[in-house]
Amino acid sequence: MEHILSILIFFPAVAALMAFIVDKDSIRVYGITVAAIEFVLSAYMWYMFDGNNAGMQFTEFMPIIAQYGISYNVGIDGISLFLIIMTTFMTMISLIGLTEKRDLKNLIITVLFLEMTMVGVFVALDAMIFYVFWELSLVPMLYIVGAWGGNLRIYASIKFFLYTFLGSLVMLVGMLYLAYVYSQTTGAWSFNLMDWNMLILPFDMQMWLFIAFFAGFAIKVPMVPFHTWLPYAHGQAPTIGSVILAAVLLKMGTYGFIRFSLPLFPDASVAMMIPMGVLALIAIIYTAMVAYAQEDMKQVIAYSSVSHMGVIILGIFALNVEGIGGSLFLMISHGIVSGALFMLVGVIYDRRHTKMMSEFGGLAAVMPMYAVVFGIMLMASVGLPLTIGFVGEFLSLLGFFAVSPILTVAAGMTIILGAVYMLVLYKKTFFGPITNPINKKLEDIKGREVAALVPLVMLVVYLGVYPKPILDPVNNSVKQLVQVMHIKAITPEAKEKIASVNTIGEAK
Amino acid sequence: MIEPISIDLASLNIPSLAPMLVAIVGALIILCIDLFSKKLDKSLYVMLTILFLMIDLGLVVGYTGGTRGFFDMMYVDGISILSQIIILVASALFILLALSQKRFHEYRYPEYFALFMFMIAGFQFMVSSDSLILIFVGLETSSMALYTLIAMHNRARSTEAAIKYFTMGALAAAFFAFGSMIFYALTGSVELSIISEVLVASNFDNYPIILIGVVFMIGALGFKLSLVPFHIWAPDVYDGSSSALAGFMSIVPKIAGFIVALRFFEIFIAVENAWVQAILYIIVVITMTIPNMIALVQTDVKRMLAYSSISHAGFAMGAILIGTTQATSALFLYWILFLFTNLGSFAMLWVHRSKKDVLNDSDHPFEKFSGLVKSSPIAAAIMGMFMLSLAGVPPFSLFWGKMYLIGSAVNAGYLILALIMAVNSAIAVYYYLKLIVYMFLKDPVDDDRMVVMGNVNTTLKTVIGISVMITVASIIFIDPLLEMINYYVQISGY
Amino acid sequence: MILNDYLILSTIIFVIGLIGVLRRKNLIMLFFATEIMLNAVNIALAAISKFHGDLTGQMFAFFIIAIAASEVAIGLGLLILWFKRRNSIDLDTLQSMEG
Amino acid sequence: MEGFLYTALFAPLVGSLIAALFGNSPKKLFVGLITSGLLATAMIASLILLMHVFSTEHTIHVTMMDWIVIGNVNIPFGFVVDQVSVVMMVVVTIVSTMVHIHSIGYMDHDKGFNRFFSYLSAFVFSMMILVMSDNFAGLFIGWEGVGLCSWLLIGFWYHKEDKEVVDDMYNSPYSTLSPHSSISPGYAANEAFIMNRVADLGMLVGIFLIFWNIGSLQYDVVFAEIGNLGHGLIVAIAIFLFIGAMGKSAQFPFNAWLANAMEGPTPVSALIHAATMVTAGVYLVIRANEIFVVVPEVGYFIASLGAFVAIGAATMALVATNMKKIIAYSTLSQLGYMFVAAGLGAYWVALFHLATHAFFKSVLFLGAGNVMHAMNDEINIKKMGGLKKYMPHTALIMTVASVALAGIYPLAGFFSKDLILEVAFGSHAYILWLVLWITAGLTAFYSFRLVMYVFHGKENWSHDKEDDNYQHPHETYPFVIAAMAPLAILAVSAGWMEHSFVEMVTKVLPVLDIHVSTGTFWALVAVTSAIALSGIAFAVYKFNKDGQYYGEKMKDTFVYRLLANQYYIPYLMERVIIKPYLEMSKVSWKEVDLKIIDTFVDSVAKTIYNMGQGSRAMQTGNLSKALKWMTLGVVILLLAAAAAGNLK
Repeated sequence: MEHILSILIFFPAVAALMAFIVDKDSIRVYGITVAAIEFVLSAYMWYMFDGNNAGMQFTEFMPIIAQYGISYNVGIDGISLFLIIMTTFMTMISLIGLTEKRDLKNLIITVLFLEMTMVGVFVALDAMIFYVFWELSLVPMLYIVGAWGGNLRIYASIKFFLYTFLGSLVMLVGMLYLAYVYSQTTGAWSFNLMDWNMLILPFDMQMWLFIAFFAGFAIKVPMVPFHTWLPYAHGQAPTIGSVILAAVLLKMGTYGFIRFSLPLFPDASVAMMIPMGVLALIAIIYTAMVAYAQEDMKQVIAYSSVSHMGVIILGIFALNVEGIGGSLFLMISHGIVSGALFMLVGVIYDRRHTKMMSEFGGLAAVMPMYAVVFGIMLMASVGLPLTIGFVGEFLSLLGFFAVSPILTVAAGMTIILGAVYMLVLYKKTFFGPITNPINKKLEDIKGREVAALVPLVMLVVYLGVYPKPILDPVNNSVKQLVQVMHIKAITPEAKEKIASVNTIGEAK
Repeated sequence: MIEPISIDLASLNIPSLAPMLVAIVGALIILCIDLFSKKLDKSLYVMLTILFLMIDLGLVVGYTGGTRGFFDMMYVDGISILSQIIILVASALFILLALSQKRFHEYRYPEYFALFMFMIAGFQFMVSSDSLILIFVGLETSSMALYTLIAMHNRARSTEAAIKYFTMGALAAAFFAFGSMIFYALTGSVELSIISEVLVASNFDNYPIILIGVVFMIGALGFKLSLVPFHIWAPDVYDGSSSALAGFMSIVPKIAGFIVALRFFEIFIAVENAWVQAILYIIVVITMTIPNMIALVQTDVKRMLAYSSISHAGFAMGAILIGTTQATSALFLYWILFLFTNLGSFAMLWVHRSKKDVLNDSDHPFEKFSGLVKSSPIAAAIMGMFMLSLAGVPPFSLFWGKMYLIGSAVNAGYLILALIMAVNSAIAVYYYLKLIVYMFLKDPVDDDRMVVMGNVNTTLKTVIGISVMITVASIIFIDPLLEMINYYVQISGY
Repeated sequence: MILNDYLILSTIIFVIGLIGVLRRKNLIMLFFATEIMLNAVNIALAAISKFHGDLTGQMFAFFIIAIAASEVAIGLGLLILWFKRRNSIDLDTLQSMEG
Repeated sequence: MEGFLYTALFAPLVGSLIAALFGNSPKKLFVGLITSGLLATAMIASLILLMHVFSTEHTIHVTMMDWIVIGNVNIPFGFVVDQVSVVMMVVVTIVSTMVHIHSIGYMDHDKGFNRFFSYLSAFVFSMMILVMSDNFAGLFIGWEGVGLCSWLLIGFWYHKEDKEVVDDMYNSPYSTLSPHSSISPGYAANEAFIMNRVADLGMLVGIFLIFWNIGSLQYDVVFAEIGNLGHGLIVAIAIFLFIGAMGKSAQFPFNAWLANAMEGPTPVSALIHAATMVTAGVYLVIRANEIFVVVPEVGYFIASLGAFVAIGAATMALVATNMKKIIAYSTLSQLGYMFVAAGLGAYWVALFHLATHAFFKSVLFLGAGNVMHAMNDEINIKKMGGLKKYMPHTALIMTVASVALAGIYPLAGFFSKDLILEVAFGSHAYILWLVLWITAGLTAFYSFRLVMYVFHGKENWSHDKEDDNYQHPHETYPFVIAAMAPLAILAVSAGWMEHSFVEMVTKVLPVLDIHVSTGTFWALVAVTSAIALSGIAFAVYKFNKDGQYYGEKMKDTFVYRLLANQYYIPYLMERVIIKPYLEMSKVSWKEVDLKIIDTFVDSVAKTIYNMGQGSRAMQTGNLSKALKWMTLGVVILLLAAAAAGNLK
């Protein structure tokens, strides 16, 4: 049991290596089985997870480069737990729904490697290990987008790789500097996050380091104006690529903010609340508008995820339990919903080989099941209560309301603008008469597609009605996080601010 | 009437000299064997060479004598031993590439291997002395052997490469001589340690003259280390010589050069001479950046790798600029990891070498590799790994070198330098990815001039296998490696 | 003559050699120019060693002479190799690689 | 009693889910029957609860389970049945049961039969949550839920294509004279949803304010604490909550969606857009009366807006020939009445009018449904006429309902509506009273204009099959009439229960403290009834005299066009909001995102690449150039050295 996390990380990788031997006609089953086992493992981990313990669990420690304080150090708490489960789950689902034909074997092997890196990112407690997985995750994605993508695939994949790589290198320098500071203060080298949390840094240093980490995370999230790689990546990627990219890879950035920026640089975070809020606000409104202008269904959803990630950022920088917890929940829900939406677009793309809305219209008549599922996901995406989308959005906005009512009201536009672009997409695609004769004999979703989509629908509703299983552990860990920030904050203003946004009756 | 001077043999400290002697004797033996029988296969010579190198290595590792020897000509300290180890291991691995599938002109001559070992001896002298004379001699010995080796590849462009290298080398030699002359004039000695003492004692009077001396030394060393603007030779020479030799050149001569540079610049870095630091800073930055940019636009993989090696040399030179102990260790760590990665990638090129003269007579145009994953996935995957490693993508070996080097920069307060290094690695990713894109994302071009895997055999596979192991599993032995490096660096007080 | 004169002389010769290196298009002349530079250094070394009154300088000079000699040997070898291929020793013929 | 509560709440959900199972299969009658049956059970449960609350006077409060619990947030699924909510429950269930039954007849030829009932029951479920929830978050769930269902139901006939907007007043979807209620069902549905979302944001903000200042969203806690807050804060809360109410109740400026929502099937209009959902806003104000009581200025604003909407809507109804839009506008106008009452603090009056209005308005719509059904979906009242003898029951019911609407003694409308006028007068809001008084007259007039056009006069349609406006009107199924009957009866009799009603609801709602002397009271009754009657009389007289109301030259007047074009509000919205937003979006994509941000990112890469091309020139491959480079390097360094040397 104490090695469950290592198993979770390396099982997919080993399986991927062994997959080279598996015959390419049986590879799909192999892939699905492996992903399923991985998911079961993660579910088992959840079962063993002690929800009342806010600290790190299942930790493992093994020095790697002792002289430089780098060690293999993993563990999870309420913050990372569900991101891991979501990762394994979405990987499994996307493999089930996989309709790609061309060199399937390579694709599945790549996806399994990708799964390793994704899990690794969420369990790593050592900055260097985190960085290793963080960077490594780019490679499989590059291959997926570049090899199975559309016409611009190479441009898209390279852009994605270079952009994120540049950002994270700046972050690397930040990490190294932080380690240096640690060695200066304690005399020992360490990249261990737990050790770093002991550090109390002067304010300007916090600011600089915050910016360094920001470079890495903001590009990954992506936050406007660093988002332009995303539409290309999504637009060109094959369905499975988009699903995983939207569901998991984007979350790494926001997770990074929660895991690193907040506890390590509390004062800087407090100082950046409003600036980050403004950036998030721009992301929310601006990209919602851009999404409305799109003609390609997939692009709409791509931009919509940028918009939703804005809400997540907003929630994180509310710096209160409601906001951070809400944004964590929103990460899960957005992962599921956007993943499902990309899958749905993939369904129609497989049938018609186009994603242009102008090509469609009146699909509800020919593909009723499809229309229903799409409708449910749409409602979840616009955050209708009792769907998974509402809880996170509500809490994030609620949280940030304590920081700045004005910004929150502006950011609340998301529930309007989101409805606008999604409903218009739905109307253009599903309503009206069937203009294009080719669409008259489209067949409804079936078999594999149903198998992939139904669990998602059930989750969307279940977690919308009963989010408690996720919110409880999150609540504990986030509470602790906020306490840590409050304790570590050096300036009284920051302390006061953190306290005030977490108490009733002080919202101004 | 001169009274006889008696020299105690012990004072010579012969063991300090023994390794080079082994190399030289080995070379002579090979030549003698050739006298007896003409029709011996290259494999014999290769193995002999490796054997002698092993003995050599053994003597180096096992060396326990004092640092000085042979009228203080020899100066065998930690870094010299360390660098000799690197030189010998690298040479042993690279010479294995001679056992390729195709037969190449140069390997028919035993002289090739003899020269090879003379060259090694030369490098060993370079790194294990602080007397400018011996350094000069070693440098020239090795260089001239190298010129010949390049030329022996017997194609028009290899001769051209040799001539270019030779001519510029001659100029560099002149610079070196002039530089050392100036220091001799100023201090009356050619031993760096004494020079340093005298300069410090005299508190650097005749400052301008000193700087002029430094300038000429920079010119000479810059040529060896291919620092901009003394790097012009590098791409052409790499291009002209066989991939095997090109890879060798990207590693071994440079490490020798680095040791000399380390010993020399230490004089000024130690006293934090602002001018030298500034100049080095500038040189390091442009050496990292400009070749990086030129590499972006290359159409031939080998030439691209040539530029990338220049840029990597710039990185390593950064360590000398920083000058802390950690930086020095970082330099060695970086270079060892770089050694294996570059060995691997050049070996991969060597594997794809064909006698056919392909597109616009460059041996390895990118098109040659397009869709390689379809025809030979393993080869593509391996090459991809080497590229990622060069790009500094974790967990592949070179990342750790980069990380440690940048770390040392950060720790020494060179934050800007660290950022520039980071940005440069980001730029570099593009051209490494370019090859990956060709191999994985593009479809094969059917063109019979594009022969892949034409030159592969077990030996090459073994060599590549070794470097793959080290590139992938590096994370495991970074720690012991660092330990060893730190040990040697600390005992030699850098 | 005092030391400085020798140094100046050597510098002048060195510069002459350098200019030769830069200007000459004929490879042989180029090699000669490098020889000149090295010998310029030799002069200086000899003078300095006299000035300092130790033999190191002269020793160095001898080494340089030896090295110069071997350089010529190698250089001419390569030159011949090239001449066989191109029937020319003009260094503008060596331009097959660039960029 | 909790059992009844859960029955009332979940029976509709069960029905909806059962119906959903057959969503895509062809019409199954039992689906309609089951859902109606379950609705009936819900209705009975509600009635029992009503009896219980009425007799025992103690309310039922249950907490089913936690919903969102994190940090300071603790939101359960809690439900309360008190005097107010039980009234709503009863009204909702009664109307919806009847509508369900009616729909079995109305939708019998529709291939979406099963789907329809699934949606309809889902709506009822959401509405029940809305009224029964014991906290604002739960209210918000229902609030959005009804929004979703109304989206589904308005867009029920999604397959219709978009009509293009033309200037011709008689065909433009933006005018009330055209046969088209809106551009298309899909469009209307989205419009309704999005407009409501705008208002919901306001409500959400209100909820946030409440939470961060009180720390809970439970009604009881909030209403207990509300007094301790600063006045400004309470004003803010009240305003934001009311913005939400404006959206749902289609108050100006959110009024446009209601008229367009008439694209939906007529039973839907009856249930959602007349009886229940649109009154949710009023319910919110009544529910949160503790908040609004504290800030009378907001209340007065609400009242004024209500009066404004009341007359505005009534005027639009005057000229409309689109039958459903006439009724829709009368609904809007009546909602205005309710807000006047609520705004002036007469919450129980508002609730009372809400109830009575639910009855007569829904039955009116259902009647309209029958007519359209009989005239195969003809919607222009001028193309009807003389239907009295073909569908007598419908005619009777609709006439009764219209009388009730007009507020003639002793029908339901009289009691509630007069009360509102009395309130307005009593609280010295004479202008409001005047406005409402006039509106009463207009109401009477347009209702009977409709009745006359539809049921009396000559037949503006032909019996022969060749003719393009051939019609074969016929009375609908008896069970449909049977379903309408109870509503009609309530429309007549609901007013008689005033006293028991008052007695019950004033347990939770403030009692009326307006004092008008008996004389004034009777005077008011007189004038109100007078204007109502005269309105009716005029309608009847004018029609019998010259078969129509507005002469040709009158139709050219600006006022007529203004009213027919709904005060040009749709045009305004299109020009000021929809089009500009689309333009801005296009700009921010094509110009900002692609041309500025992305181009910048790429140009960075390109610059570096070009620098590579540039510095490549260094590598000429010419030996003597190379040598020059080396020398140059040395020379530059020498110069630098010289410079530094001199410095020292």
